[in-house]
Amino acid sequence: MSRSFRGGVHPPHRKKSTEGLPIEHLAAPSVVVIPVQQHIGAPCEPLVAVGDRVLMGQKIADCAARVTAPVHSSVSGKVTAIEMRPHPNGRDTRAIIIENDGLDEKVAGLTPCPDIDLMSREEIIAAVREFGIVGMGGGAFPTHVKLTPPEGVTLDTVLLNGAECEPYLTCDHRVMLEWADDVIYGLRCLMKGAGVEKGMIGVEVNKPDAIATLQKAAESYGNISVVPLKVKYPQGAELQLIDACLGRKVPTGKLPLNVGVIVNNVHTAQAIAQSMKTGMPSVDRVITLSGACVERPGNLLVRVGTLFSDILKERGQKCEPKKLVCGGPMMGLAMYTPEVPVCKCTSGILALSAEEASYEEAMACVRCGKCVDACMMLLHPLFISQYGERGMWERAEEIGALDCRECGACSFICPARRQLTQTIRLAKSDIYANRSKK
Amino acid sequence: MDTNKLTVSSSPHLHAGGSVRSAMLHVLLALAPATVFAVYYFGMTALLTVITGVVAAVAAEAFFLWVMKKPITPVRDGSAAVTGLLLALNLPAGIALWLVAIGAGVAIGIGKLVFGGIGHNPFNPALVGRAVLVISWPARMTAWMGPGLISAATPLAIYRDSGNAGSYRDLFFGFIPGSIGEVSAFLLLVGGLYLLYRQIIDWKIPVTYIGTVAFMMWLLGPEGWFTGDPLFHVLSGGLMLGAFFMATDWTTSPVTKTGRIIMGVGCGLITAVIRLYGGMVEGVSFAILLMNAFTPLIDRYTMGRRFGAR
Amino acid sequence: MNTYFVIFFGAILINNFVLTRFLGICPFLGVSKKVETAIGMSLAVMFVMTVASVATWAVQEYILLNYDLLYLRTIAFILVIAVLVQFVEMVIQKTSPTLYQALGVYLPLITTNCAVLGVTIINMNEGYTLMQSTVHGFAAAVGFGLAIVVFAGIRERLEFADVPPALQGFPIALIIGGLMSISFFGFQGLL
Amino acid sequence: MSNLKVFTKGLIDENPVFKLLLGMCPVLAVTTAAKNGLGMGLAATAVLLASNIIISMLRKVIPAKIRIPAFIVVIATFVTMVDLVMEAFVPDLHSVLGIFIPLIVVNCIILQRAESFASKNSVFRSFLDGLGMGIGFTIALMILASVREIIGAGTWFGVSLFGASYEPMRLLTSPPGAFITLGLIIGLINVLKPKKA
Repeated sequence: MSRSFRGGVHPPHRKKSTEGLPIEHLAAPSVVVIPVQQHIGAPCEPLVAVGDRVLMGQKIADCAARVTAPVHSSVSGKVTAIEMRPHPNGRDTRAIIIENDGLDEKVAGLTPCPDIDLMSREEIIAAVREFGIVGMGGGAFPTHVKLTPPEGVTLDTVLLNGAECEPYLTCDHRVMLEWADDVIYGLRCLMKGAGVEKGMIGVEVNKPDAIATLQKAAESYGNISVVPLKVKYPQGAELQLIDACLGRKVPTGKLPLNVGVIVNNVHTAQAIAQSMKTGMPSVDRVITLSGACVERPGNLLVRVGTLFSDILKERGQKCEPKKLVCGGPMMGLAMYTPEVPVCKCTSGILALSAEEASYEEAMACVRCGKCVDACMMLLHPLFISQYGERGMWERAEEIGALDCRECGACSFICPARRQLTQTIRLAKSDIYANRSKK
Repeated sequence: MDTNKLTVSSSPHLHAGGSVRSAMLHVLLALAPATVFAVYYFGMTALLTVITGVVAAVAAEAFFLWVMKKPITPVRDGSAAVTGLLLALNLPAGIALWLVAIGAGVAIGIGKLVFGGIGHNPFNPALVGRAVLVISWPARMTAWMGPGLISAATPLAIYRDSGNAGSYRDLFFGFIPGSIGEVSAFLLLVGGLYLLYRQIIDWKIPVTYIGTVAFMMWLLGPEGWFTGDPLFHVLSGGLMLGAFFMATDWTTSPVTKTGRIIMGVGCGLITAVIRLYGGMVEGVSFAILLMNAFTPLIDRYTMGRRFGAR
Repeated sequence: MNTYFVIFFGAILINNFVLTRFLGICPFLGVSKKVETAIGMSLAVMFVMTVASVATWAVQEYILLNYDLLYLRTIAFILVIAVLVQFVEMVIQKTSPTLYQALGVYLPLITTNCAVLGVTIINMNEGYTLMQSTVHGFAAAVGFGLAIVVFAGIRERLEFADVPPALQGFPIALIIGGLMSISFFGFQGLL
Repeated sequence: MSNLKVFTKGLIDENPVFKLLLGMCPVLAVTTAAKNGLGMGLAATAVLLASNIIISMLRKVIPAKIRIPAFIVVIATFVTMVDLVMEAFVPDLHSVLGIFIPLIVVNCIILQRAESFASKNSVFRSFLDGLGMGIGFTIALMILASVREIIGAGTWFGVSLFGASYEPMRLLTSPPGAFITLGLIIGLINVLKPKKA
């Protein structure tokens, strides 16, 4: 019996072209562009200067703020510039540009951590911070901050998100399949770090091999269970995942930790395990390269800071992409340039053909109600969007505009092709802007 | 890669592929069996009525858009054709064609375009057209014909006068006098199921509508409580046509789940009251129109709890 | 009992004050831009119309008929209503500030609401008893309220509609009123 | 404002029905036939004229605080007179117009003219204003009533126009037709005479 949530849509999977392909190592490029901010929170300050030689795994930027994560060099080489560069989030961001010397010389003092049974909770949290671990599912929230909840909050479960409900993306699938032991080990680190006894991994049932492998890997740990989930978008949305796996509904305006849960991506868990075992911080990740315009799609282990253009050049293009998307097609951002680097939270690069990224002129809302049926937050996107368009933010807020998680299901399903997600997003930012004015 | 050719747009970057136009074509397709049967049963007059209805509705939309100096491209969405067809199917066979054309013009003009066109009309345009015809020319609109254009009373009228329900088989398959498109409950059911399968309509409105009518008719039978004939009332009149094809109209029915149930039950109650106590033997069109009026309020008060609401 | 039933549903569904009798059109068009205000208005009207039906019945029965002053009916009734509205306003203001806040703004408008004067005159023309007048007054106001609230719901939705400029405002409101009137037509012949 | 302007503004620019949208109840209710529209228009004009003159004469006597009740009493008096006169001389019309004769009391136009014009202007100007508004009201009623009668009954002032074969569109003489016809006429006027910027 697979579990699920109310609402949701069924986009085409389009995972066939990559889900069977094992993870390949992509050679490090000659130049990496490492943004000093790859996480939610305060941007880091560079710790190196132009002209410095840096080594692989060396911490090159950090910050004293609570919500932040240090940044490490993914290659060894010379810092040639520290300047503003395009960032996958759409805004130009300060980045450290390093010319790769190809030696991959590791920085001194990278030692594996002891077995987690020998580490204290504080030691684990400190290690997770020092390794620069952030949410790799796309959220990019610094993981060590999740592990240190505010006073008065009691956690009881760490939930790993292996739903991978976005079409095209298969990187989490491959990580779970190929590195299941690491995923379980990372989960155990997170459980100990959060001080909880219960671990769960939610996986959509369209990845039966991953479910079986994880179940096998988790066999010896009675407190870890793998939960098969119905194939439906957005099954991997945090709140819906918690609802499906644990039957708990996070109250409006609250966080998962308010119901005793922290949620992490499976790849994040794997990265923690990897760093713990080798001492090497988070400097690479698996991305899915896909889309009709890619000649050799695949699941690639790439260094953080590799430019999209380098990856596309390496793997070849069949046609001129109409759209270049960072992340999945439902929530990912369309890039205006391929000269953006892979960050810790970049889960996929999609070079979509005109046909895939079909676009039609929007018409008037015909009130079919499909968006209402699709909304996982049980909102009424058609009304929020109409209020938003007319600048009636108070009404939009009253009917729950701020609850929208921008999953895109409403725009996806709308037969009138209305850009509901976009207008709701605008309404939200207007509501926030209005609030800060007061 | 030529950067200038990259499209930058807001997520999501995929679309389910459905469109209003394709939905309208599916509705036309779903109505096709009942329409074909009507032509077979009533003869060429039914075909002429249907053609007049569709052509007049589409032409009226194009004309009014032209008068308002708007692009006439919206005509292509097929909604005017659906309106015209539904109107024609709601008229008695053998009706004067000028009446059909006026009805279609009113449906599109007063029913739809004065509000700004598709998606904005509060009332079902086809039913507005029909209601205007009923109010204006009541005698012509109740001159029912059987096959061969021989005047005949509809089963509902016969039942009201004599309590005689006739053959269920004829009712089910449509060998009865009545409006062009309402006679064959079976073929309308087939079309309705097709729309359900295509996920163009929601089961809640037709099921609760038909269920409510059946229950009320059974409950308030001629010989006391629970002596009515629910099957007869479900199969006769425009109930099937109304419940599957008109009460479910996207624009004029509620969008919330609870709202749709209220819509169906409300239509059912009003239809039953009109059939049992009203001046007309049929009540489907006015019941739906009245519930259309309530739709904005229903939506407003049935939004329900949001995810995580306390 | 049956008479009351007929009076009640007749006044709401068949001879709806707004949609069939054309009484209270000004507030129907004027106070119907938002559902909340429409509800406030209809509650105030319900109260005033019910009380006015009772009061005018008493005035007719005990003053006008007794002293043979029937020709002063219009003047007498409008004064009764004006005084009544003032009185109601004062009472509500004193006793329930919350209710006053909700209904207060509508009360002065009601004096010139022809539905109020209309219902009292109809009561007399129909020769209703005190009880029948009361039921009719209340039902007429319910009918008015039903029409104006439903109407406000549609008008709120129409804010998003692309109504042709020439028809914006009152013309489209009148057309909606017409279509609502059509949708109530199904009840003709009922009762 | 010139005296001429005071008179003519009520005809078109500030037509009480088409522009100010006042006094809608009788407009919609009695316009089923041209004759009724004319009768109602003249009755309202009579009341409007008389009340405008009297209120203008008394404008310096009536204390501001009780002016509205005072206006209503004045108006109600004239309404009663018109009511009784009509009952005596045109009983048929009187019964058709029914309660809308007494309801002239609460007709917004009359109170509005009393409040916004007659209470501030000379007797002569108030007379012109009342006459202009009254004629404007009557014209509006006539237009609406004519359209409704011609299309909805095939007659004008009771005279058959199209012969027996014409099947009138009875919608127009029914209550819904009143709303829709007036809405469309106002829309048409908006199209023909666009608002000055």
